[in-house]
Amino acid sequence: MSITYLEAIRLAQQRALAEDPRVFIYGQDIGAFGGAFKATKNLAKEFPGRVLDAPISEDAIVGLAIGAAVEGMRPIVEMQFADFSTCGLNQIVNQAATLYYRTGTPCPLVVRLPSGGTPGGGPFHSQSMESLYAHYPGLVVMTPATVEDVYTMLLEAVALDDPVIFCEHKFLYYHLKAEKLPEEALPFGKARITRPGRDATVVAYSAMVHEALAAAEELSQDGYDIEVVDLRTVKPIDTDTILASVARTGRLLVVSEDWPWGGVAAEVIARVAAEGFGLLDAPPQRLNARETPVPYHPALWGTHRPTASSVANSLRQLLEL
Amino acid sequence: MSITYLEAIRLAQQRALAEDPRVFIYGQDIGAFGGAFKATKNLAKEFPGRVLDAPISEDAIVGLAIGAAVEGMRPIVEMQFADFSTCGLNQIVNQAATLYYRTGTPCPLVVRLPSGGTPGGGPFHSQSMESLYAHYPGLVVMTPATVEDVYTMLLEAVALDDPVIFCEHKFLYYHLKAEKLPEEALPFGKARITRPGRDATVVAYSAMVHEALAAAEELSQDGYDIEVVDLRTVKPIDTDTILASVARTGRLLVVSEDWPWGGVAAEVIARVAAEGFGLLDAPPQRLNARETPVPYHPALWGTHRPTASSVANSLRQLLEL
Amino acid sequence: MTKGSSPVQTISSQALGNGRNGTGRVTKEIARRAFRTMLEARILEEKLAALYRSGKIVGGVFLGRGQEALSVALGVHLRRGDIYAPLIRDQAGRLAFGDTILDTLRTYLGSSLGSMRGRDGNIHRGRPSEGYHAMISHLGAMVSTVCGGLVAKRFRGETGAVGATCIGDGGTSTGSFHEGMNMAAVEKLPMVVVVANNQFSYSTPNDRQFACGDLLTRAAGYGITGRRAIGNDLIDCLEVIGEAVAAARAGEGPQLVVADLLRLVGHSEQDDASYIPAALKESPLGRDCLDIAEDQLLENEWVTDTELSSWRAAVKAEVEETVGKVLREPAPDPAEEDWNAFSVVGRNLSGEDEE
Amino acid sequence: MTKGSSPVQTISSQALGNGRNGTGRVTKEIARRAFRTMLEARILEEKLAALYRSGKIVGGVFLGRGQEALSVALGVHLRRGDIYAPLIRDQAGRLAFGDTILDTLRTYLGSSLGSMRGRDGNIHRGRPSEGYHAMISHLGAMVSTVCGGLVAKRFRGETGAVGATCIGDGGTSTGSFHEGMNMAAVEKLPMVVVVANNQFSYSTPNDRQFACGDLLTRAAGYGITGRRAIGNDLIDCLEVIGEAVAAARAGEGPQLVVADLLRLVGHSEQDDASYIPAALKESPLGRDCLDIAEDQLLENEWVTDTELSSWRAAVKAEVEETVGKVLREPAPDPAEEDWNAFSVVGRNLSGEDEE
Ligand SMILES: Cc1ncc(C[n+]2csc(CCOP(=O)(O)OP(=O)(O)O)c2C)c(N)n1
Ligand SMILES: Cc1ncc(C[n+]2csc(CCOP(=O)(O)OP(=O)(O)O)c2C)c(N)n1
Ligand SMILES: [Mg+2]
Ligand SMILES: [Mg+2]
Repeated sequence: MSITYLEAIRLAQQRALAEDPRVFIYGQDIGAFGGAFKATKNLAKEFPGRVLDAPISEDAIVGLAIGAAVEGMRPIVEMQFADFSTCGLNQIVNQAATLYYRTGTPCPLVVRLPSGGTPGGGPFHSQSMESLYAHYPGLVVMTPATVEDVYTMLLEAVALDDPVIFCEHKFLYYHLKAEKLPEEALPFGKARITRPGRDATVVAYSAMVHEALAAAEELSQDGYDIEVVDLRTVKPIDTDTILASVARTGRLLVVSEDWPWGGVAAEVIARVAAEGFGLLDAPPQRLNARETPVPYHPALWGTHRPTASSVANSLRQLLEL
Repeated sequence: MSITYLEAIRLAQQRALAEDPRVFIYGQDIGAFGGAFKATKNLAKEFPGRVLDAPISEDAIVGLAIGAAVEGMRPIVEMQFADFSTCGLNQIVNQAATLYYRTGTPCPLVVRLPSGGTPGGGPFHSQSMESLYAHYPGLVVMTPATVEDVYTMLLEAVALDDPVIFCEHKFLYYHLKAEKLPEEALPFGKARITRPGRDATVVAYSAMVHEALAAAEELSQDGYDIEVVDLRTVKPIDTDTILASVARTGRLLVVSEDWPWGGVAAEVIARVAAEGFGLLDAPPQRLNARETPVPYHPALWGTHRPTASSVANSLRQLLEL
Repeated sequence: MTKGSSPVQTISSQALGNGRNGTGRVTKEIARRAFRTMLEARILEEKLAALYRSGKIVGGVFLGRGQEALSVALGVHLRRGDIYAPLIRDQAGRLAFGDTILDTLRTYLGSSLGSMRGRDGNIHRGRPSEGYHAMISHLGAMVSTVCGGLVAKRFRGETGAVGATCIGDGGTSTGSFHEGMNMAAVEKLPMVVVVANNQFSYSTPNDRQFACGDLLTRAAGYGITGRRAIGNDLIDCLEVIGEAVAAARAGEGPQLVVADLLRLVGHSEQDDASYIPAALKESPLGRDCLDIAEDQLLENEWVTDTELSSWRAAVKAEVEETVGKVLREPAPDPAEEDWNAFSVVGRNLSGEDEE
Repeated sequence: MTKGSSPVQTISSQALGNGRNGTGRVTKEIARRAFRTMLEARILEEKLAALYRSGKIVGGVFLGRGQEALSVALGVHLRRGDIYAPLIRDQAGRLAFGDTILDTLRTYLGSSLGSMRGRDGNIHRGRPSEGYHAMISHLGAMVSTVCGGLVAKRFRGETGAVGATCIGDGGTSTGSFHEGMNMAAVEKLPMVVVVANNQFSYSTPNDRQFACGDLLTRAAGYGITGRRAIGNDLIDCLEVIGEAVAAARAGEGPQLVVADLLRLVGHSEQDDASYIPAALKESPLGRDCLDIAEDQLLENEWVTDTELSSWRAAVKAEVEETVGKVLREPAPDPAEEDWNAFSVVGRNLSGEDEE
């Protein structure tokens, strides 16, 4: 039996519902239908009344979750696509994110965002929104890259007392598989050295971890030994682990599927430049999506986002600097 | 006669209305009332039917401006406060910003955001939203710091074929004055060396330019010669001017009233680290607002945002690195 | 009274057809408590305006003068265990729900001992964990938040609680308001939403805000019960809102109350409201609800002139005394401030630098 | 037909009281054009589904099967100079407005020669500068955009133009829809909004979407005229929408048309729509509008069987031929792609690196 990334999301929600009566799930088409991606398949049947279909009202969906969280519930909101969360953004950034600082009342909710590009997704079903939310104080932003992480981190998100933006990558839903789910997990906010190396560090997260790993593999054939760091959580960022890696390799490439301006890659580089300047043997570089909306045509899309081969190219350039 | 920053905004709009029949202004309370800050005072009378009161519907306000822009008009939208633009964000980032790339039809609109903190403004009337919008391809983001710039840049914004987010700083509205308005302006997207120096570069924009200048003045008493670069437009960023400055000084501090994570400061540092690594004699640093909502109490607010004295402190630390 | 020019004026809500049903009958005790709270709100707000003029309050001061009857009528019908998300002009409703003169002043004056500890101010106060939501400025946003509180209570099997919020004529144009109203109706929540139709949204008259003429026609579009109250008439507000709250509590689903009135001050204390036509101010809408209420109480012999004088004196004394106390309280200390927006638990886990 | 359970069923719009006024009378020529366009849409969409199944189209395919009568009825009543923002299930309306089989296929198949040049796909196409708006996915967003186009025309003194858009039952729950409708009413714009109430929003039945039972009750709440059409009845749709468009054109302000119907396919071609109860499919709502329309045209002797056969054959041939052509057209070349979201003017000014 093998478990997909998507099934791990479903199982984490099943477990959260089973173990904590305060948990409920709210979103469009998630009840009897099981969700646009089936991330809640059978859960409405298994937990009657706790997996609720919502109207097409992202603002009110988040507002409802906030009000319930204030009353002690632990809502999980499923956005049908990350892209539609802009319609609920005001409630997320101005109400959920500010509530604890303003009033001292915690706001434990999870907003699940089916994120990132897939072939043919186009401008409005492909977006990566982690940077937008991470910009705001008070929001935790998780970006799991593996089946194991998506499971344990979703449970961790539900357990946290702060609002969590949970960016699950649609491209990983079906492709990525694991044999079993872990009971143990890395501590909250900790990055993982997915592949150790000594010639350069690639910092990545979510789907880009796999492109980075493939690029590292490719470069190993040229004799280079690339370290790959998976951020796992982009807010907070585990700067210590990144700095320790750069201390070993002296070179840094940050890869993100999001746009460059003010994205995760910019933030990581700003931190390393400020706090680890002396560790760097070459200018830190970033590789992002192109500066346009995410194009529909798979050929354009494949060039718009970073891929194993563009990561490998960037790495080759970095190694020559 | 002296002209305030706010009056310059009004005069720029008056001129735009007078010179271009395609211009109209849309926003809450901007007609007979002249706007919450009086930035459109008398304009409704002077240009009947072209300065329209809008309902409290930020999403539809931007939507209407987009539809009009597509038909060849040049709408200026006034948000009552920048903070409320989150309610119109979806239209801005998903419709206005993508229109040209998707369809080849330009979308020339200006969204004026009364931005930034003032004493007692609190979490929802003080926000700086430039980074949020700059993240999206297709949006120009202007952040004028002077009376002259706010005038010429608003006219430039109206003339541009792309959607422009125009961040005007409320703290500068009344304090800042000029004797007369310029006919000439720096080219679009060009940063300005507001104060030349050789010991360190402070990159700032909007209200922070003035804090940086005061800090530079303070440090000049210790014999330091600080260069202050005013970005003027944060999207696009004039990386060339920044790099040229860092080439002279070897040290970089970026100051922004916005939160640090993924903000303008992070973006500038990421660029300089990648493209001007060799020019740096010390790690590039940033100084931002604290990582909480903007507090209401003036004493808290004064510590939340960077000030001349905290900029001076950061500079002293940078000069010792 | 309403200003729109649409030909469609049908009032299509059931409740109006049925008329009053008696559940909102006003007792002497309720009327006295409501009126006394209106007095508190009025006197307190006059002091807030003075403190603002003398520079003691920074930021903005937004008063509910002229809207106390409507506001208090909602507040007095709520009880512990209910959820209340007041808006800008709800000083009276807040006090009736359990907020205090002390905490109001602490919040406006930024005392570190107030519920908002100087982090937020003026009307943005509350104690969410006690059912008293702290509004964000973005209008319309609190409707769905109240829905969420009620859904939580339903999950826990708590029955008999009501959720309530208020909105202005202008706030009804927000997408948030629409989504929240629709959601409340779909979930059949025990919720009362009061529209204080004071004819203006800041300077914007209703004919630039909506075209339906009568906002009550929206009730049918959400499939909820609509009721009309006379916004500056305390007894009418108490009756109509009393019925609405009783209906919600009895499981009849969400209730919309629309009341016409005027605010008798500017939008904020910086605004002289010169855009409100004199004719409107002199119309029945412009009558001060406090005067009307006083007459009503005296007529019913629910209060005597002597009592009124002593109430006034007592409230004034309390307000003055509290101001004196709060002005001596410590302001928040930036050096001691916890510059972190994460909850304590989240933060401990995060390992993020705290500076 | 409507599924809500609210007791409030009042239809409070004026227009319904007045009944039909004759401005929407259906002529043979219009009916023939509408029907022929429905045929094109149906046959084209069947081909799209086949191309999707065979992997030639990536992403999603969203069909309007069962909704062609309603969709086309709006499209055929518009003319050059009007503004049209179609939604997901408006293939028929699009073709009637002037979109082509060729550009539809180019967009779905990602040809670099299509109007969207592979940058956007499927239903997200349009030519905004020609009044044919290109929808974004976020439901409700196009209502205010159409308002803006009409405001622009008013500024230019262009009269007689109409703006039109469509929305599903689900889309009415968005804040965007509400804000746009209210704005259209405040500005008294010549606008027609058609609600295709196909009883489901993806899998979500109307009773989880709204509680008013009848969406037409919302017209009064906006102060606009509401009309009802039988969504799978071509003649009725043509009449009602014809009247609505004529009224808007005549300066009577915005018009809301609500039509009940069913979509006879899944939400997308990945969905088998098993959540739609058999009873509903077998009810009058489930009748195929193409069958009904064919009967109507034959009964009126507006078309003969022979003509119908030759139309079918001609459309099939055109679709097949166009598919063949488009499949040979070049895909967009990433190396040639202009990776810049700024307009040419903006970019030249910016001096930003173009990589
Ligand atoms: C979404 C949003 N946009 C704009 C504002 C700015 N604003 C604050 S109060 C106000 C007017 C509110 O009018 P109304 O709802 O009628 O309430 P009233 O002030 O009359 O009590 C406006 C426009 C806001 N708070 N929220
Ligand atoms: C704001 C927003 N949220 C969610 C979605 C995802 N979505 C796409 S179509 C759809 C269902 C639409 O239902 P309806 O409006 O009834 O139109 P129909 O598909 O029935 O024609 C949903 C939820 C979206 N497009 N926009
Ligand atoms: Mg009002
Ligand atoms: Mg539908």
